[in-house]
Amino acid sequence: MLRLSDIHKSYGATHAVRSVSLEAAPGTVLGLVGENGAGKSTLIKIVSGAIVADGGGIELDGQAVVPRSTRHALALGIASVFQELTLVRELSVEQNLFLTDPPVRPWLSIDRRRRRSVATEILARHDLDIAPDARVGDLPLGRQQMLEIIRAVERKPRVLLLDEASSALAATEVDWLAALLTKLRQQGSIILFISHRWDEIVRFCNRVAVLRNGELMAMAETDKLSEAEAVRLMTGQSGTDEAFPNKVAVHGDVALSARELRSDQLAGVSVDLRRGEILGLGGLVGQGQGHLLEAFFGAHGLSSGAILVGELPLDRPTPRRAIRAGLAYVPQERKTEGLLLLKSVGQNITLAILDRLRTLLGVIEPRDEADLIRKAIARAKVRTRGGGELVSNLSGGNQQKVLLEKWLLAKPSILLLNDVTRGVDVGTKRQIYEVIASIAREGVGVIWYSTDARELVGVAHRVLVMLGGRVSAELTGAEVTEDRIVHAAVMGSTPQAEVHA
Amino acid sequence: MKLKLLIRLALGAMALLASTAAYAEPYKIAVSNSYIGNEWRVQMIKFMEAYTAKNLKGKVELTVNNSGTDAQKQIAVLSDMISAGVNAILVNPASDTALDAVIEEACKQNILVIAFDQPVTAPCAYVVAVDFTEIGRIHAQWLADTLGGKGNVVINRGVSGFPADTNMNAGMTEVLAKYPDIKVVGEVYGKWDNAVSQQELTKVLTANPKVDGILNQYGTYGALQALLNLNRPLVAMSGQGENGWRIAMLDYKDKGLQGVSAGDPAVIGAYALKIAVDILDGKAPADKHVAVLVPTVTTAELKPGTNVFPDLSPTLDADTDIPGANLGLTIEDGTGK
Amino acid sequence: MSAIAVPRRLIGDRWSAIVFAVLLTLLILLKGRFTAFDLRSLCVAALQLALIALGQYLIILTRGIDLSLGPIASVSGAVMAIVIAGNPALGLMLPVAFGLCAGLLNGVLVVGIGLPPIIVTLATMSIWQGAALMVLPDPGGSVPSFYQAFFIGGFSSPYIGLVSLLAWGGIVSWVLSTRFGLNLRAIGGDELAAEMSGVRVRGVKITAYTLGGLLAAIGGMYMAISMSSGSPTVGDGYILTSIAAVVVGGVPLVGGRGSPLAVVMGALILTITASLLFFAEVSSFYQSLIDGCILLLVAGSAGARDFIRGLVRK
Amino acid sequence: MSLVDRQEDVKETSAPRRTPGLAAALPGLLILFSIGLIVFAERVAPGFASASNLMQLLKLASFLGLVALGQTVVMLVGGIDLSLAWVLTASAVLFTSICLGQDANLPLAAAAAIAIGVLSGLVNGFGIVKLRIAPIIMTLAMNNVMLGATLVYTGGNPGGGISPFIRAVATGSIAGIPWMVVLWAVVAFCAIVAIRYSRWGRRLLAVGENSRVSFLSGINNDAIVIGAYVFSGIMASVTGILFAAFSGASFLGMGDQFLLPAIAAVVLGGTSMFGGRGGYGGTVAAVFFATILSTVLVIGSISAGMRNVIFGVAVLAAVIAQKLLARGEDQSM
Repeated sequence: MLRLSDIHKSYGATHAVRSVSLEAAPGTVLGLVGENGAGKSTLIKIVSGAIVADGGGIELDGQAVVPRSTRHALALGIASVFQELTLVRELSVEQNLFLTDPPVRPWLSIDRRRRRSVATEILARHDLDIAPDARVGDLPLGRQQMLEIIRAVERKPRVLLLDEASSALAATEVDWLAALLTKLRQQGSIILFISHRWDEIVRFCNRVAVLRNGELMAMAETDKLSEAEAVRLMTGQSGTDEAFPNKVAVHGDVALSARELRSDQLAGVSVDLRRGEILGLGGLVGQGQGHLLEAFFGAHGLSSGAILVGELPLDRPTPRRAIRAGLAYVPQERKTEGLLLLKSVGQNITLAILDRLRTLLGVIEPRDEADLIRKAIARAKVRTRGGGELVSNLSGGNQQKVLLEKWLLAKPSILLLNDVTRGVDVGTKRQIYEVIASIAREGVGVIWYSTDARELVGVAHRVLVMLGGRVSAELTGAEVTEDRIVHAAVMGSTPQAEVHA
Repeated sequence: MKLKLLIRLALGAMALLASTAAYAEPYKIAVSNSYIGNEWRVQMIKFMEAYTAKNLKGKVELTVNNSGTDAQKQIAVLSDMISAGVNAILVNPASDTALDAVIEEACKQNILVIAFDQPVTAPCAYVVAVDFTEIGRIHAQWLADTLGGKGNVVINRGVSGFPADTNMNAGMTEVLAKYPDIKVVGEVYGKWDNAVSQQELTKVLTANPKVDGILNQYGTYGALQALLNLNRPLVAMSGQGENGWRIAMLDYKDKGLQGVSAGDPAVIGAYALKIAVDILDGKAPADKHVAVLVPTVTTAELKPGTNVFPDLSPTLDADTDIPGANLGLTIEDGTGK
Repeated sequence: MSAIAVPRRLIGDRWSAIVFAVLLTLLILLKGRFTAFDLRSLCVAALQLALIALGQYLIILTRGIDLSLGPIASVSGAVMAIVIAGNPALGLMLPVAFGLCAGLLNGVLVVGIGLPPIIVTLATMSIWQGAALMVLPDPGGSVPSFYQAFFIGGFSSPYIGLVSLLAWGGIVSWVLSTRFGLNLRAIGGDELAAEMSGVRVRGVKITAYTLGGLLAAIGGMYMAISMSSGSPTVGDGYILTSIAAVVVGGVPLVGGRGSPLAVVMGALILTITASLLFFAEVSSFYQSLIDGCILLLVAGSAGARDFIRGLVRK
Repeated sequence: MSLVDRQEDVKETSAPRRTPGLAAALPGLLILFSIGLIVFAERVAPGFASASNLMQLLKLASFLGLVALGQTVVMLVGGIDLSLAWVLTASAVLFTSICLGQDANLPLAAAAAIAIGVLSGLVNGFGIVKLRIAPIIMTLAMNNVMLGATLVYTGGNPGGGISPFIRAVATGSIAGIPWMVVLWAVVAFCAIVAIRYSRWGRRLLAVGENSRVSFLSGINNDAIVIGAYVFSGIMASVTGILFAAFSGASFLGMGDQFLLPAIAAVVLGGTSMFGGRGGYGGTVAAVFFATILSTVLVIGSISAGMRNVIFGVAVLAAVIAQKLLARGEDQSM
């Protein structure tokens, strides 16, 4: 039995968690839901030892425990998996699996042969098809996350914490996780699970706790809580699902076209994008979708192929040239590709448009810039103390808004989105859907890669499904359904009869 | 693979031929210098090359290597020289004791080793060097006499941790100890560099309004610049044989500058070379420590064109000979022009 | 679905070995032969640099840097030269203890207080430079020649030098093959991830600095042995060279990668260039020019290959 | 184009407030330390703290300050420049050899000297950016190349002379303030403003912090990094010219004394060696602090070894104090 009582944590004047009490019996998968900033992650981090609570107590099997660090928590039988992976990318799979307790020989050297055999056994037991000597950084994100999960499971914890641990998993990989959790539940583990995907909560959890503004709003059996009710509890407003905006039909000219793009990751991709169109990219994780977007933006080297922006060819593209041609690219990795974490919100927002700021002898006019930043923050409803605040102080969702606003300020005619709603709460997602829909209505062409098929169905006019570096299916109009996307992603094409129906 | 073997064989045969001829003339003499990044060392090497070209043509094959301030590297280079089978090694050592083992090894292989400029402690090596303590004594004695035995003095030392610095300083303090009215008000480390001397002396001068004399191991030109920049009176100074210092002694004579120039001459390398050839010819000097007299010049003794060169660079060492050595070199031999 | 990633071998250590082999071949071609005597002088000259560079390598693995290793070597050599003639046991133990303490001090300042390594070690560099001058104002002291014969071998016995060099490379390789070594790489790869995975980051990092100090001190002892005396400034030349040897060995300064043997190769490469310059009979004024060019060639060779490939592809 | 269409419910956000980072806290602290040292020195050597004396010290500091500006910029992009020692020397030597003591030759001589800095910076930048050579190796090698080139060019014997005009700039003063101090103040002001508030400064800091982010934001990383090394080369050349003028001649090795102090000043000034954080204000304060400290050590008649020890301890004390001051901030996030 895991029992949290009256947990408090505040940062300055902000109460991240206030007076939360909850308990979970062995064999429970407890889902924690709530918007970003609702306190889920803070709560999980307190249990995992990453941060220490200001007040309140944790009890595990009747014993009061105070995890002081992740390592201490592990010793107490609490293992955790976070959205930010804690694998060392430079090291191999087996090295990561046995980072702290490798098998050693009498003279203290690591016994590589035994490590290999045990690692192979573990990977096989968990049905994970990766080589034990593969470098973790070379694995697709989904595989890395699976590895992270089994590493935590292999520590045989009493309590397993999964914080957005499924965010990078593709559909088949989610099935894998479901099977794993079921097994753990049967073994009597206690699992705390955070996800933004309601369908996963329903599927994995037998109980669910709803948090809002750091407070526990409700605690219920999952099957007794409807989605609409959960959303109402999370947001404090009524409303269902992500409430996708209306799609408006498009008749624009071709804004962007690509012919036979080839590289080490792309096997001949041709795409046409019209003005005002939202073109979805789908498929399993790591089938070249991200590389395609990066290729348009000049961030992924092509061996052959041609790109036209409107009528003009984009030769030897670099991000600089691409931006001049009217493209904008919002990368997937917010913290390593999108934002400068040591810089302020304002400096991040204007980074891509430095050329267009009013300057005097190269020195940026401070008032002009501050005005621009203030407006952008207001428009995007970024929760911040101001443009001077460090962007790393913001919550994930607010960072995402800053990142999006940075590119919207560039007033692009073509917007490339790389899974921008990953790990983002429902409220922010809804805002993102609306703003993208509205700029598309203004004539901007959007290519939107998402790992969430339902999201593609909700936002895209047309969907290209990719497999193995090429487009395996194109779905338009009424064909855009979750089933078909998933089918094409796995099978490589849609059922013939239906395509021509 | 066969080609490589052939090349190797050919090169080996050449080396063998070369080594059979090793004991006859021309003598193969290798010079191992340590640091090369200052004017004095460069001039030293130029003098050696010029002396070879002028007086030892066809008699000596000279190779020069600069290994830097690192004694370890110099040990490696000396090993290479032994391995190359030279007849004599002239070494300006980076350390007086560090090279002993490799020098002993060279002696064992019948190679003549002469340490010049700085001494080494290996007993089998010849040493051709000035006595740095004596330079310090000459400077300090001159200053004490000039100041009439009383006044405030600043000492501009070299690089700490090097014997030349310790020895020159020992000579200076030994003499100054005899004059209780001379007070050392400051001690700086000019690192034997004009630019550093100027900076460090500027610091000590700003803190001491009354300074009557400056003893410089080196960097006297920089010391003078420090006084000029601060608009301070030109006090009595000592310095080495730098041309710039001697020019200044002439130029500022009327403004009351008094000075003495006495130091380690850059021709010392050429002198060591001369002695090396003498030994290889079978005319070894009686003592393994060849004393080198310190060329000393006061303002009255300056003669433009002989021991001071107003048209040439201030950084040159202005001594072209060592008392009693008769090397027959001119200042142009040291500039290489 | 097939197995996804291919094992990627690091070319770093192989590349530096190839470069060294090329330079060695060049030297042998220039010189016509390579005797036991040459082998001994190369190994002994590279030994001190290799030791300090190995210490530097452990620290660079954690994404740190240590500018104080050279001066630590100076102090330990000076202490050894002063003490060992009178008291052999103390003469061997005192420098070792000093190295451990000096390294620990760096570690505590960097990890315990959380100061940037470059500033901390810049400060301790100055402190140990000063301390060396206070212990031994001039080169001096003496190390009996027995130690030279025993630890690095005489001029006719090349193998002790070679064995010492390989042995220290081997010892550090062993250190890296332990759990400590794995954790060190993990920290260099991603400190936060390592911490969250349960690695004792602070302990491991402090240990790395301590071992770095120890290796530097042993390097200083070898210097004193090979010079039969101590010198207060002898380590200064290794402040930057030890970093250069690590980098030439193919280890990136951002941590996590490389192998100890590659570092030994780096030390050998930097040492052999002096011999190359001598045997190529390069005029003395051109020596530093060419020395710089060789360094560039060595360091740039891997990059140049990629760059030219890139040009050709375009 | 906005995330939300309705604007009325948006609360006005507070005015931008810069979080004072370490870089902001440190300069003040170093200046405070320096003032303490001056007060101490005045007690030991009365008259030390006079305006004219302090101006002389500032003049000395200005040369280090100028070189350290180049090093600051390079370290902001995550690099290091070890070649500045001999780039400085080579420039000084070339300058005097062309100038020959004539004002008429000044433009040509200055242009040639600065060309050295530009050229070496370009080569450094090219090697680092295109050939991916580690900066520490690239610039170390460049230092050797410059040393060799200077020796070959001069035959080890730098000659020529300083023209009266540039000599007046380096040694003269106006209204009791040395021209060098005026020059340094102007350069420092421009540099601080440029690094903090200009496009170039923003790009510099962006590349230094995360080159992937800056690349994806359309910044030409290669140009910025190469530019930083060129800038550092130019600063070394300019300092070489001025320092030769100050010394009245050029000497071999005159740049060596600046190398480690310049790096020390930059890191002590709070610029991260991994790039992306810091600025020139901290460097200026650190240069000032280091100059005062070394002067106090000189006038204190302390042995060479002890001077090194005290210098090291003082640097440690300064960074530890900075850390303690900054601790309060870290918790407020």
